[in-house]
Amino acid sequence: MPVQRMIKRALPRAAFTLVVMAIYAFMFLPIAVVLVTSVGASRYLEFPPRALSLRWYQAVLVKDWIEPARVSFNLALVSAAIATLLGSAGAFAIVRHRFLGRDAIAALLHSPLAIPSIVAGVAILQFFTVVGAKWLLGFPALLLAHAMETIPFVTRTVSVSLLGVDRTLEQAAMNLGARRWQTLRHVTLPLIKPGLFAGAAFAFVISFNNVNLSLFLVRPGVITLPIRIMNFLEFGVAPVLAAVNILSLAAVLVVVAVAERVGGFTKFLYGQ
Amino acid sequence: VRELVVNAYGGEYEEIIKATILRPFEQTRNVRIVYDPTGSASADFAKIRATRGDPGWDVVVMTAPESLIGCQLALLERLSEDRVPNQKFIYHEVRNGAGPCGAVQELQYMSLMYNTRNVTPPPTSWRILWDAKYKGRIIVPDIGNILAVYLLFMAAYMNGGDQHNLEPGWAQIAALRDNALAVIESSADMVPYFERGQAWLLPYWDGRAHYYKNRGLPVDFLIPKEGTVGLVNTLNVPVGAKNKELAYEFINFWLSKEMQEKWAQAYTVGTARVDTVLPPEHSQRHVTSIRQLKTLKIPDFLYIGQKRSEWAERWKKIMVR
Amino acid sequence: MATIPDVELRGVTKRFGSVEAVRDVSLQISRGEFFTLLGPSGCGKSTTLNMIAGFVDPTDGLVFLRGECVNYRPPFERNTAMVFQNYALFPHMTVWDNVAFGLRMRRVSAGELRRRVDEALEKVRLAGFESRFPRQLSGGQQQRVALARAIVTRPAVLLLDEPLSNLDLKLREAMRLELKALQRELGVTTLYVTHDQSEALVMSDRIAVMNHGRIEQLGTAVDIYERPATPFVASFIGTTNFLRVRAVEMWTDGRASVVTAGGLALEATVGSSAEGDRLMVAIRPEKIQLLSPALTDEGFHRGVVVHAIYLGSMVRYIVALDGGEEIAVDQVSGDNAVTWTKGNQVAVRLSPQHCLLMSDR
Amino acid sequence: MATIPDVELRGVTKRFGSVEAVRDVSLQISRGEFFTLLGPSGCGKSTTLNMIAGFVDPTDGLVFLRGECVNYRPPFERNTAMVFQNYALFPHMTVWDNVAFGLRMRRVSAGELRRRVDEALEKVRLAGFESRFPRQLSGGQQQRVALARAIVTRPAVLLLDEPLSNLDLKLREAMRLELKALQRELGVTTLYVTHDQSEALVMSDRIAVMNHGRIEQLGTAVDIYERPATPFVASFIGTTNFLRVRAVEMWTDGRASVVTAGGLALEATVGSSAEGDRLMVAIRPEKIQLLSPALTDEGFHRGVVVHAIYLGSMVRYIVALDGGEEIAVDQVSGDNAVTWTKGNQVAVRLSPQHCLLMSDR
Amino acid sequence: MTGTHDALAMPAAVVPRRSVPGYLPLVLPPVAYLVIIFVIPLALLAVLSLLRHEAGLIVNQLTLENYAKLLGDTYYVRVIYRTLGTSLAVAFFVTFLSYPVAYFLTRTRTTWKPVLVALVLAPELSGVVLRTYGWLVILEPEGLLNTVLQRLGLLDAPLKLVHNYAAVTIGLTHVLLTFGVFTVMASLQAMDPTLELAAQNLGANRVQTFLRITLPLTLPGILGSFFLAFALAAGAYATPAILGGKTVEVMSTLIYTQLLYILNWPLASAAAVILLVIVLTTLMLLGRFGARRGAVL
Ligand SMILES: Nc1ncnc2c1ncn2[C@@H]1O[C@H](COP(=O)(O)OP(=O)(O)OP(=O)(O)O)[C@@H](O)[C@H]1O
Ligand SMILES: Nc1ncnc2c1ncn2[C@@H]1O[C@H](COP(=O)(O)OP(=O)(O)OP(=O)(O)O)[C@@H](O)[C@H]1O
Ligand SMILES: [Mg+2]
Ligand SMILES: [Mg+2]
Repeated sequence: MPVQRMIKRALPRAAFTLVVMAIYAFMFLPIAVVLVTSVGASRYLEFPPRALSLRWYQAVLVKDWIEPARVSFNLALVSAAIATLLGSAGAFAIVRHRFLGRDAIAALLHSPLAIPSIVAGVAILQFFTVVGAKWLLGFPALLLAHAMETIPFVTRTVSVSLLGVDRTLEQAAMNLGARRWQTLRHVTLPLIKPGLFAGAAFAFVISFNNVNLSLFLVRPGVITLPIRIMNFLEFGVAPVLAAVNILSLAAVLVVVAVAERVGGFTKFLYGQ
Repeated sequence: VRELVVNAYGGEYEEIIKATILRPFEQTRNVRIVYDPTGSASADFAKIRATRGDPGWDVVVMTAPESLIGCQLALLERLSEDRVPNQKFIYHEVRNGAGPCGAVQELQYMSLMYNTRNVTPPPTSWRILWDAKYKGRIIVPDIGNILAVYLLFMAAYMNGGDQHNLEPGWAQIAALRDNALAVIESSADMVPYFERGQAWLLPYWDGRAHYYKNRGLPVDFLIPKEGTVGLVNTLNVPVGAKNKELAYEFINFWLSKEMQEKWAQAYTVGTARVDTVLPPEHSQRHVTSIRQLKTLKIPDFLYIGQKRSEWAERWKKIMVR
Repeated sequence: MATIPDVELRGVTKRFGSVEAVRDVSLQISRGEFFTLLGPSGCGKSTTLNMIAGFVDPTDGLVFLRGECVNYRPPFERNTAMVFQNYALFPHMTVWDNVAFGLRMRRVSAGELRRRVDEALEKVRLAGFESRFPRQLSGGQQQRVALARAIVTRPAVLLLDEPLSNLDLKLREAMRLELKALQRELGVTTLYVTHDQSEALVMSDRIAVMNHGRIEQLGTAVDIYERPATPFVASFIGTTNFLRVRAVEMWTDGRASVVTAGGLALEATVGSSAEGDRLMVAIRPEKIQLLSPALTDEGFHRGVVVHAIYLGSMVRYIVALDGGEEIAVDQVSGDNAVTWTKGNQVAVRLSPQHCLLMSDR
Repeated sequence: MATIPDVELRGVTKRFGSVEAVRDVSLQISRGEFFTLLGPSGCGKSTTLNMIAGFVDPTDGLVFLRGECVNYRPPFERNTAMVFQNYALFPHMTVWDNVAFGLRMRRVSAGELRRRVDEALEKVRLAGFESRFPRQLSGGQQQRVALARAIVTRPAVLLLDEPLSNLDLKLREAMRLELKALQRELGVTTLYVTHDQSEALVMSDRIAVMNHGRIEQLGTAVDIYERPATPFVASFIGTTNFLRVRAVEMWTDGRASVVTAGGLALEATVGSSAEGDRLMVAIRPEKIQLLSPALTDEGFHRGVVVHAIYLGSMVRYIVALDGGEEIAVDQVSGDNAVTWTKGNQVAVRLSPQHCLLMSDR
Repeated sequence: MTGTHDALAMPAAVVPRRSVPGYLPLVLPPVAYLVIIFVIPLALLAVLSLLRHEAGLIVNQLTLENYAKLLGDTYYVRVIYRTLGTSLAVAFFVTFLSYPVAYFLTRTRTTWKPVLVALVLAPELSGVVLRTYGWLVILEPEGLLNTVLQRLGLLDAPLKLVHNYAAVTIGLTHVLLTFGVFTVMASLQAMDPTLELAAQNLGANRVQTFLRITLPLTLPGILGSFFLAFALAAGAYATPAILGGKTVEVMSTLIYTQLLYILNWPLASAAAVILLVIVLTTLMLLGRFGARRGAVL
């Protein structure tokens, strides 16, 4: 009888797993299309392709694509770091403190989300012109703007995590002689890792994919991957773009896989 | 070494412009060109406007409407004949259309692009866009794209109106919407529907249409019997440009006879220079002669600029469900 | 002037909204003292410790550590170590790392760190559990990690909030010895909260009995137990029989002659709070002698056993006295588990020395 | 056939990785019985409760509730109510909602719900705290909410994991009475884990003493206390003096003549585990009579007081016997707090009835 | 007792006061940063929303007519409603679909967990244009989905799944799932799973346990996911533009068109200001909702 019951108990779990797999399938549906088109041989996008070829992948592995990819990667990395710092500080302030104007500050920290980035792009370009800071255009301006744009993500996710932290743990740490930053480093940060990671990952991908802010802040010669893609799009969606997307997706997955191998990444993040 | 920053076409066209114009210019002069393919003409204009005329380029390719407003707002330099001597070889009608700040480096028109497999015989009239037989096979440009304005013009002309009397045209837009597969803003986003075989008919620039035809798509393009409207692309120099003299020299170079002939063929477009000689298979399909030019309606770009916002609102109210 | 107390509270009050958790508490604890807070659930013991550790700011009053006012001083500048009532172990660290935490913060050298952590784990009988995570431990094991984590730092002041509540008697005894040793060897000042009265009585140099946020009595174990100041203290610690007083005559030698509500005539000692007109006599069950009625003389009162409760090493008899009052009497279980049973006639002796007269506040 | 036991474990084992938390435990608890698990920290008590409640699947063995095998049955189909060692109160609900939760799940009508929740809160002395959130309560108050939340559902089986550990003595006693009343009135079967031995002895119908995941002895309170089966049980519950045996002679009447390692000649009762060649005699401190040496006759042994410890109602004397062995002797503190002091010559009587001979496993 | 009097008498009692409020060092850097890089630039642009646009040019004349138009003209009001409706729907679907995935990823012990976690990033990483192109291929009248459904005989006429609000909702839901999953996970991770056991012990079945314990306790994550998805959906341009086509208009496409093509910057910036107000109001409402249930947003 327990065996029957074991099965009976396993059923809802299996059903649940199925639902989850269905959602994953939903996530991968369009990506599968992109993947298939990326190995098409023709000069324009075909689905399904009539002939297969890896020529577009070869076409990607040239300086014209790799250089913007490098710029984008550096940009995403550094701006995510800045956003993570600033956004987390904001999250700590609004979750951990009660003060006059807290709601207003919470609103401010989230407001970059509320403006289409094309508007922010134009606004920042205009601002830099007015204050004579046009020399910032290019990497510095991109960095400043991307970090601005991604602060809300970090603030949001870190707030979520922070709300779940038992404050007596921090008290315990301070009681054991940990100063504030030590408490932060050894107790609070490890406990909010999931939120920090989520925020930083969001910041990274948002920056990595950003078109509309970058459009106004790039400088000739220093362009990002999405801008390079956009320039390409002036004459339609070419199969090479599918290859670009699949490769950058693969690159990130490889990075995660390596981090997993080397550092036990998910365990580090989400515990057992 | 002098440096010149040029903002123009992106994608596969980057190679074409580099080979056709930029390298010859660099080689004949001691000049290094920094090429920036970023941004469509509209984005470029927004950049010029946001930077009060100092976007960082010396030369930028835009279309006549942007060139005109830029000129009105004093964001662009005037390109008189003493600055760009080759200007005097450009057809006057065209120069007038582009205004004092734009040097016309190419001439295009709105063609009717169609799928050669599914649309037989080839269309002869713009009315095919309203034909119920092709319901759900038509791509209509959205008002953000100047193609939509041209289409509105054509609808007006066909129904007894003109550029300044659009009411007969407006009356046709709702029907156009109902016949359309999709209404698309960006020119680049329209072609994939052809590639996937979903759409068969589209008002499109002759240059781009020719490009896709050459790329192997089963399409062709033509000017229907009612005629069509021409588009003027211009070279411009923002007021904040660092190397204005060199910029004028560059524009002059591009407007030279040799370059105009080469460029028209490379980009599959027409030219507004009077003395160019092009092979017939090219000149038949693109506007290269005064005769062809006469058949084109050259729009009042100034008027378009003034009315665009009002039209956009009216258009949207019809299109958006 | 006296030496500076290691821990001092002056008129400390803490309000949570409308709840007054601690009211006007003042106390002084000297260096190396073992001081216990005793009191019913919710009387403000944990809140008091939290204010000393610096987790909670007093609404009013001052907190001194080693003579220095520490109000608004952050916890990490106070050199106290606390065992939290709910342990507060770091879930993301192993047992070893939990215990090592305080030493790491103090930048103790690697060798000494290892030695001291191992020693602390040894002390709480958790050698071998180093690499487990808290969630992989039983409740009592977790509590011992919390204890080890606090003592390993050798703090100036140890704040223990029911640190042994989830341990079995043997372990509890062993841990008590460790705590006493710590106090003796390092002169650690210890503030202790416990619900185990015998523990409090055995361990403490002094005890403060709290009730409703106030200190009711502060004194040595013998003070508190033998000379409770108020009926609350008398009844809270140990068991006490209260006999309502109907008439009283006080003598100058600190004694009083009393007639209880049930008509019992008694001699009693006058306690420190014997004021007002509602008085009573308190006497502990184990201070009452229980004898067979055959042995009675005039110092004895007669009664009937109405209930006999086996308490392991003791038996508690509930005796109905002739006047109708019921009192509890404790006897060592001795040779026979139970000496008397329900209905037995007995005689009780309430000696004046153990009958304490106090006001019924 | 006997009635079906309400709770039954058959050969239940639980392993966490390489840790064997519970080993081959079998027991049967009848309906309405008050059954206590006693044992040192980490011996597997909580794990056993968790398996009965259905939170943990046994690695091996079967769990029966009301005669039905419930392995792999989800917790909500078992009709047990548990008080968790760490309370597990719902932080997002008020006290009232926490307590009402179980009844809401049972779709109890609004009126009855209100009545029963109020009554349960009354029982745990938390009337007036209804709208507080758990984080606004003291440790003991939280524990009482956990208790109220469990008893309010009137479950078939009540699983209590140290439910009173953070309560003061008075409250603990009151709560015990409530639990007993519940058992009496509703016939609730109760599985109780406690570290308070006197609690276990007073409350339980039967007690299982666990050690290292195994049951060492299972019996009534008197069995366990008076006739411990193993030295572990004897030493774990209460205090016991062990005297190592050098020579023994067993008689047929269940008595034995024994010579201890220190040379003491004793009569002892043969216990159930008196096998093997390493034997010892166990005797509880309070079963030993302590007298002035003047009173000695042949049944007495002489010794010297080396230590006197005040335990409130008792005094514990450590007496060094003439053979060199030290034993603890408990005496009611009586009239004087301490009767003998260090260095006093005394006589002790170790009556054969309380000297238990057992093997030294 | 004499405690208070002693305190007055003792000269040594120097009471330290709290110096800087603890939140200042936390608040200042991000606030200063955002003020410089966001607020001031935006304000400079937003000033335009108060100017008149006439005959294609900005006239230096203060007016509220841009706002009056956006908030008064039924067409623009409908755009605002559509934006709200689509964004709310997207936020709902994102949160609804993210939750099971986040729950699964938090509780699973499968060795595939790292892979599954990493894969959640995929939609966001696959680039908006191509991803949307993929959706077109799947959803359009002769696309994969309709073809399959028709082959299976489930459909007679193709479903219209592109160039409408449904398509926009599907596309945005898809791309924003990444945000939903990770945000909910951050909340689930912090929850004590024994609370679920406690509920089941009290007779709550799995559904009840979920609804009454897990869900409320992860409310911060749910609200966080909802808000992020809402704000991102309201501001997204490419997906609505491509999947919706231009028969669909939402605030972001309106702003984009006006800013880049129609060149009516006053109207575009007024629309941006309105969008900002909408999103921040939503944030505030969600915050209130959360606070009432003990979860501060
Ligand atoms: N998840 C786990 N992984 C490994 N070991 C565990 C785990 N949970 C419990 N244990 C071990 O199992 C043993 C029994 O644990 P259990 O919680 O049942 O003890 P207990 O008798 O309740 O102790 P206490 O009185 O201290 O609460 C302990 O040694 C504990 O360390
Ligand atoms: N955050 C709070 N909000 C409101 N009341 C609180 C809060 N914290 C504690 N209290 C109340 O203050 C009183 C004292 O709490 P405290 O934790 O100090 O009690 P305690 O003596 O430690 O009790 P216990 O022995 O039960 O742990 C209690 O009545 C409690 O309900
Ligand atoms: Mg407490
Ligand atoms: Mg336990």
